[in-house]
Amino acid sequence: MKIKMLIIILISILIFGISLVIGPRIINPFDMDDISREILFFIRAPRAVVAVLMGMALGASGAVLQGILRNPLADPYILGISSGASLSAALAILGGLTFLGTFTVPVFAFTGAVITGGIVGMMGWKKGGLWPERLLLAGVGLSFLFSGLLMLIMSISTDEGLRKAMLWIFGDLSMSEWSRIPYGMAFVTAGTVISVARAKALNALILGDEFTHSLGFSPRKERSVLFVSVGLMTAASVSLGGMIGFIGLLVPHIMRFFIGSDSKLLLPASALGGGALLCIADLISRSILPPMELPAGIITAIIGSPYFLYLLRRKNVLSI
Amino acid sequence: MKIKMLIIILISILIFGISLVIGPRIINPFDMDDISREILFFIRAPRAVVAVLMGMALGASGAVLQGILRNPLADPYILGISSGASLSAALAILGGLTFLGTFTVPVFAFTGAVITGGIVGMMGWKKGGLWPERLLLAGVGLSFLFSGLLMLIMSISTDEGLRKAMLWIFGDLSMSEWSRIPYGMAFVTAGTVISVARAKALNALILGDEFTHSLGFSPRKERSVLFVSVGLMTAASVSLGGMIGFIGLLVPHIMRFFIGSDSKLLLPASALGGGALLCIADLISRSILPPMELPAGIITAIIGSPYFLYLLRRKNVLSI
Amino acid sequence: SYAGEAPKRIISLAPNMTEILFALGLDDNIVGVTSFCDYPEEAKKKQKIGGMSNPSLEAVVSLKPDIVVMTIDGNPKEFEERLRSLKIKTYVFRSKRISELSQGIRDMGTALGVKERADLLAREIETTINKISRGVLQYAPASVKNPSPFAPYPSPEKKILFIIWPEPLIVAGPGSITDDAITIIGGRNIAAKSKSAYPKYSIEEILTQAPDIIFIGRGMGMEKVSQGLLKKLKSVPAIKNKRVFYVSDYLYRLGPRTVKGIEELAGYMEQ
Amino acid sequence: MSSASKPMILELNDVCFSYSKVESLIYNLSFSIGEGEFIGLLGANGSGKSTILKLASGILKPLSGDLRLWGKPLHSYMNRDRAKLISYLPQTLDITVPFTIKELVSMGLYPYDIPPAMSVYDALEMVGLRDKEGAHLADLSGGERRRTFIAMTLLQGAGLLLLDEPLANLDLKYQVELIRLLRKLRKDRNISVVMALHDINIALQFEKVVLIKDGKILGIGPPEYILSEELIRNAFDVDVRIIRQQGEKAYISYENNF
Amino acid sequence: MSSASKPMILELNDVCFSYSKVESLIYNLSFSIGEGEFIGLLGANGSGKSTILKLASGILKPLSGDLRLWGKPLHSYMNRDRAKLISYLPQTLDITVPFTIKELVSMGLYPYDIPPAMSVYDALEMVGLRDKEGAHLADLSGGERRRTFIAMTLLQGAGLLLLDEPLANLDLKYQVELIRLLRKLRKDRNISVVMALHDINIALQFEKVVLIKDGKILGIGPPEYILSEELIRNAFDVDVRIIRQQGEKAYISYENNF
Ligand SMILES: Nc1ncnc2c1ncn2[C@@H]1O[C@H](COP(=O)(O)OP(=O)(O)OP(=O)(O)O)[C@@H](O)[C@H]1O
Ligand SMILES: Nc1ncnc2c1ncn2[C@@H]1O[C@H](COP(=O)(O)OP(=O)(O)OP(=O)(O)O)[C@@H](O)[C@H]1O
Ligand SMILES: [Mg+2]
Ligand SMILES: [Mg+2]
Repeated sequence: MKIKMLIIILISILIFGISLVIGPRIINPFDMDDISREILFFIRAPRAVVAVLMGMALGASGAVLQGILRNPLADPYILGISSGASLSAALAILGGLTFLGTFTVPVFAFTGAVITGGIVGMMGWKKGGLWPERLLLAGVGLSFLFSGLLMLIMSISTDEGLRKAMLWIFGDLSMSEWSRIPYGMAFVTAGTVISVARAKALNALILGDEFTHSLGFSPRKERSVLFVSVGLMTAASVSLGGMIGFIGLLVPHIMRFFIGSDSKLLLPASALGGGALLCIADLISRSILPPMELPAGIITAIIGSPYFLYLLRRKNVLSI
Repeated sequence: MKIKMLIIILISILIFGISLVIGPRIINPFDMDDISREILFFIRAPRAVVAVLMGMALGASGAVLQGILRNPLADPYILGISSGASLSAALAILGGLTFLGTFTVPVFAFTGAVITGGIVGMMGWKKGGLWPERLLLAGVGLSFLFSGLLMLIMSISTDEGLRKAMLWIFGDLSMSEWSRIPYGMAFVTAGTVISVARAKALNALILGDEFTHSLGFSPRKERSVLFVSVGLMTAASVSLGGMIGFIGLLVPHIMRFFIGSDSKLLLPASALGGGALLCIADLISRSILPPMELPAGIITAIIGSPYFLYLLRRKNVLSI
Repeated sequence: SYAGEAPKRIISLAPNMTEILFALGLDDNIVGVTSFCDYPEEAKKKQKIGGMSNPSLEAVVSLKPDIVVMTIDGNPKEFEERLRSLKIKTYVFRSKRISELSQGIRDMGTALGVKERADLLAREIETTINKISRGVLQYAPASVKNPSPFAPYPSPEKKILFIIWPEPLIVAGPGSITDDAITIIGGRNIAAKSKSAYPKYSIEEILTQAPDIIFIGRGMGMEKVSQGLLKKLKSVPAIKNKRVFYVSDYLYRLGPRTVKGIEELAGYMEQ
Repeated sequence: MSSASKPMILELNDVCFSYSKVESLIYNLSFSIGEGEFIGLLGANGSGKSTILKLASGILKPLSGDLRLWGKPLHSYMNRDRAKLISYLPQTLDITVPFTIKELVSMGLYPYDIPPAMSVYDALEMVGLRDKEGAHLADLSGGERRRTFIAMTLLQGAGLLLLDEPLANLDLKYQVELIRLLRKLRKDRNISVVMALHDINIALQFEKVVLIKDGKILGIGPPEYILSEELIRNAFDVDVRIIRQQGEKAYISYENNF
Repeated sequence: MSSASKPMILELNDVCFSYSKVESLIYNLSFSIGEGEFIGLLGANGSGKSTILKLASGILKPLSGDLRLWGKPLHSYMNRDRAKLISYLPQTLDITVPFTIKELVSMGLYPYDIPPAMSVYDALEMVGLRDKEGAHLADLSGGERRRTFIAMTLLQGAGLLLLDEPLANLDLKYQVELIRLLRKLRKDRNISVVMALHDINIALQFEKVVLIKDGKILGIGPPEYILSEELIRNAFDVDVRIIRQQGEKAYISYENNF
């Protein structure tokens, strides 16, 4: 297990390194002209960092949510957080709001995400605790509501606006810049650290509330802490680069095939795996059809799914 | 229970009737001019019928799938059937194929759906039976793959194609015409009838394979029969009018709040509820902002979700 | 068809169709337009029949049109089939490029019985475009004189990028009206090698290709929204030399006003 | 009572089974269940009792060997017909199902178009759950949960009941009542029962006991012979003392073991 | 042995509880658990045994009344500190969890930063599951599943064990071994145990028995007094015969009831 984790860490670092030098033009880091330097430091580096952060946030959140909701189909977007973020971001775009400059859309997305997370939490709350099944259904319900409203707004606004808002939702890493990274990094790191630190509690929650209590955790408190940390991570990730599918749902399953279901290993592995996958997907999406860029989420799904299906065919399924 | 079912049936019929007379112009069925007659018989009637058929297919399929996959998040689209249908339809649209006239897109969609269902079935098959968890993950994996490919094609094709394909995916009932209805009706009716006829087996499957066997059903056979009938229903519904969210996932939950989880009641209720909801959503979508037509899926989500969330707040959650 | 006499009741299913119909003087014959038809001013007063991609069949039928005019670029094909199955006449405008615009207008004029006015309008468009491209040719090396106004200019000097939307970066690629316009004004669209008409474009590539002029579509607070992108591109000549221009949206519709859009771009070229 | 005189309902001949490819679990197992016979299935944890019941009910298919229900191969029966002849109660119950107690119990009628004599209410009454019929499994006590499924199995009305530790979680009264009820059903309808259990004192009430060790039969016959101090030590690896009271039935004491 | 002489670990005073708003289930329940005390909790199905254990472990909060652990209110303890003092084994186990047996058992160490003396392997050894450590719960037999969770609970190393029917599904050997093990732990570490159970013959091995009926205490004290024919009839609504052997321990026969 230790060795498997080490391999995952090494591969992740390698991918990060490669993603800096490869692209529409290959950069030799030891012999750079001005443009190469600019591309490396101001375009690729922040982009790779954002990819890693988003991937980590999604992978870890997915693993946490599948555990606390006890559902293999749970992913960070199931809680409606992303629909809330998209709706709020789309409102900002369509309303032409720009009072925070380039931060406007991310800030709106983040706020929308946090508010949605709060509402889902409130709806999932009953008798002093969060109930997995309620959270799940509340998230799905709100998700439908918000994406319905988003689509409504888009379909009664001009066609041009529709396309723009849609593209934002598809996920875009190309606008990554250093200035947004500190905030994103703060939330994602905090979320990942909290989740990994609560991995034992998550394991216990998977066993059920009675065992959780007996093993020295408060099921309600742990579930709330994990929910909030997942909410903030997801919100940060959505505001960094929109919605990227696949990672939150399937990276935890892929990791489960390799290192099992113990959250102590699964959470860091899912974070690393998510980061590495999104980093490599972004690398491909910007290098394969230059000068065009493909949305990273598309490549993530296209390279991730066949591999997942291959594993599914070969290995036994572990639940959750 | 009997009375609740009766009420649901009456409401459904009422909604169907209303949806014929109300619209951008209100038609008095006892005093129609030529245009009214044309609108009633050739525009509204086929449209209402398609809405009812699609809603039935989705509601019943959702209830069946949540049962056989034992997952409250399962819906007809989770099996990737709709992504397959969309991909195939988009290919037909983008490739400009028209050799079957107005039937081209629906036929492609149906074929794509059936093929995808077949692949999911094959991937979910191990040791002579379909495994819920495998089906679920295979469906999700394929779903990502196909929608990734679809988006890839859309992003490297011309804008016009993008928009058309997108709209098709959003679900559109406005093009409904009588000629397509017989085929759709055949599949949806057959699927609904088979599902309702196998409701007892579905109940048993929810209890687990051992009880299923002991109660006189073959778990493998029943699961396969239900899977195929759901697949055909979903394929027919997608080819009738694209993807409509909400119904397959949340109508069964809404019905569970009312009449409980016994599939013998839940399946017909979900079918009726789905049909009625889509019918009324379509009615609203074409009447609320005349002459603008909103995609029916949007209205379904916007009227359905708040009601669902209200019920969720008020009632106790029943699992699956 | 309507040789000689225009149909009394026309419905337009696209904003550019509406513009052309008005330009052809069919103002009073138009009985229905889409909710997006906002030009000319009178178009807004016409009865609405819904969106461009999702017009209301009921609304169209209720207006008892003699003909429904639609475009291949934006109206669903099934809608046309559906109209025909309800015995309603349709006319489909098939032009997608600037080079096809004048012929498209002539064909439409013929079909709607306003041949003369269509000819006039088409010729006007051709003349303006010719003038612009010839004006451009004046600045070109003497060795090349291309006789056709629409053929790509063989040795363009200015590298141009037309940004549709900055975040994510969408630019005008090959096959778009904007791309045609850039060619006409004698520029070279640096996005011409992309695979689609409105590709998502690589910022790295812009840095490498170093465009001389950047056009950005105006509207929706674009000046502010684009600041982040322009900051990233600060080393390219266009920005160093302050040759970034926010232009109006004429080039998003293929119609009578398209030429205005070309003129606008050409104006910046000559500065 | 010897079972030789009665007609055989279910026969297992040389049945082999294994969950994994490497080691076999059930090896050449043969025994048969006569009409009206009550068989106690005893053995250590993991010895294969549940597996044997799953094989006997047809849930698991043997790797080799042959199972006959009323003389015909078990797997040649239609599922539904078989369900009228055999019903099986699993050991582990899933309590997350969404059904009410009444809905659950009434599933016992699924094999029938025309419901047999007993009604859902009779079945609920039998296990003392009439007042819980609208509740969900998750809101019942452990014993009440077990009784729910016992009621379902009884309602199914098969002639052969394969019950996997039905007494677990039952209180004294319902342990006694269940056995009493089964005896009454034998008198009325001549049912046969195979029951996995761990309580040797209750096993002593059966006419026939099958003692399993490592997937093989260690002993088969009347409990007086099979449940000897020696065989029990062999099967369970534990020392017990058999106490005979009033010459009739034996009681087992493990007092000195604690 | 009277418990009065020993210090009290856990005291329940006038505890009331109810799942629904209309009827109360546990009413003014008071009893206390002394150090090194082994208490058998007996009562009919649905009488409230599991509920009492959940109240005692702090999982359920009483509507009124008060619980004290080592003299301080139970709910004033930090969760983690309490987990080092009390461990609780639920009656119903969920077998769908994705963990391996070893992962499950090692969760017993979660309350500790520095693991106590016993290792995961010791705990697995104790319940005879060393060779199944990599398996998943779904692939074990019923008794093996129960033993997995027993191992986890023992590894937790608390001084007070609240065990809800831990003997259900265990074979003879492990029933005996568990009780033996608990006695050894009492000798070594002076642990106390409250165990819900249904087997009256095993309850006779405890020093103290609490007989519950309808959420109230029907009797409390040494089994020789509490498990009388009369009280049993009252609690379980069933007739039994108490047989005394060699003057020492009593055995209960329900032979004539079947
Ligand atoms: N699905 C399975 N996959 C792999 N091994 C299994 C499976 N089910 C049971 N086993 C193993 O087969 C053996 C026999 O199991 P079985 O359930 O038949 O035992 P049992 O006699 O019923 O035990 P218990 O008294 O504990 O219920 C056990 O060692 C168990 O671990
Ligand atoms: N979550 C719940 N909601 C509502 N009622 C409950 C719930 N849990 C238990 N009950 C009811 O409370 C009563 C006591 O249940 P409890 O589980 O404490 O009984 P028990 O003594 O442990 O019985 P058993 O011997 O069957 O395990 C039962 O009648 C049961 O139906
Ligand atoms: Mg067993
Ligand atoms: Mg209990």
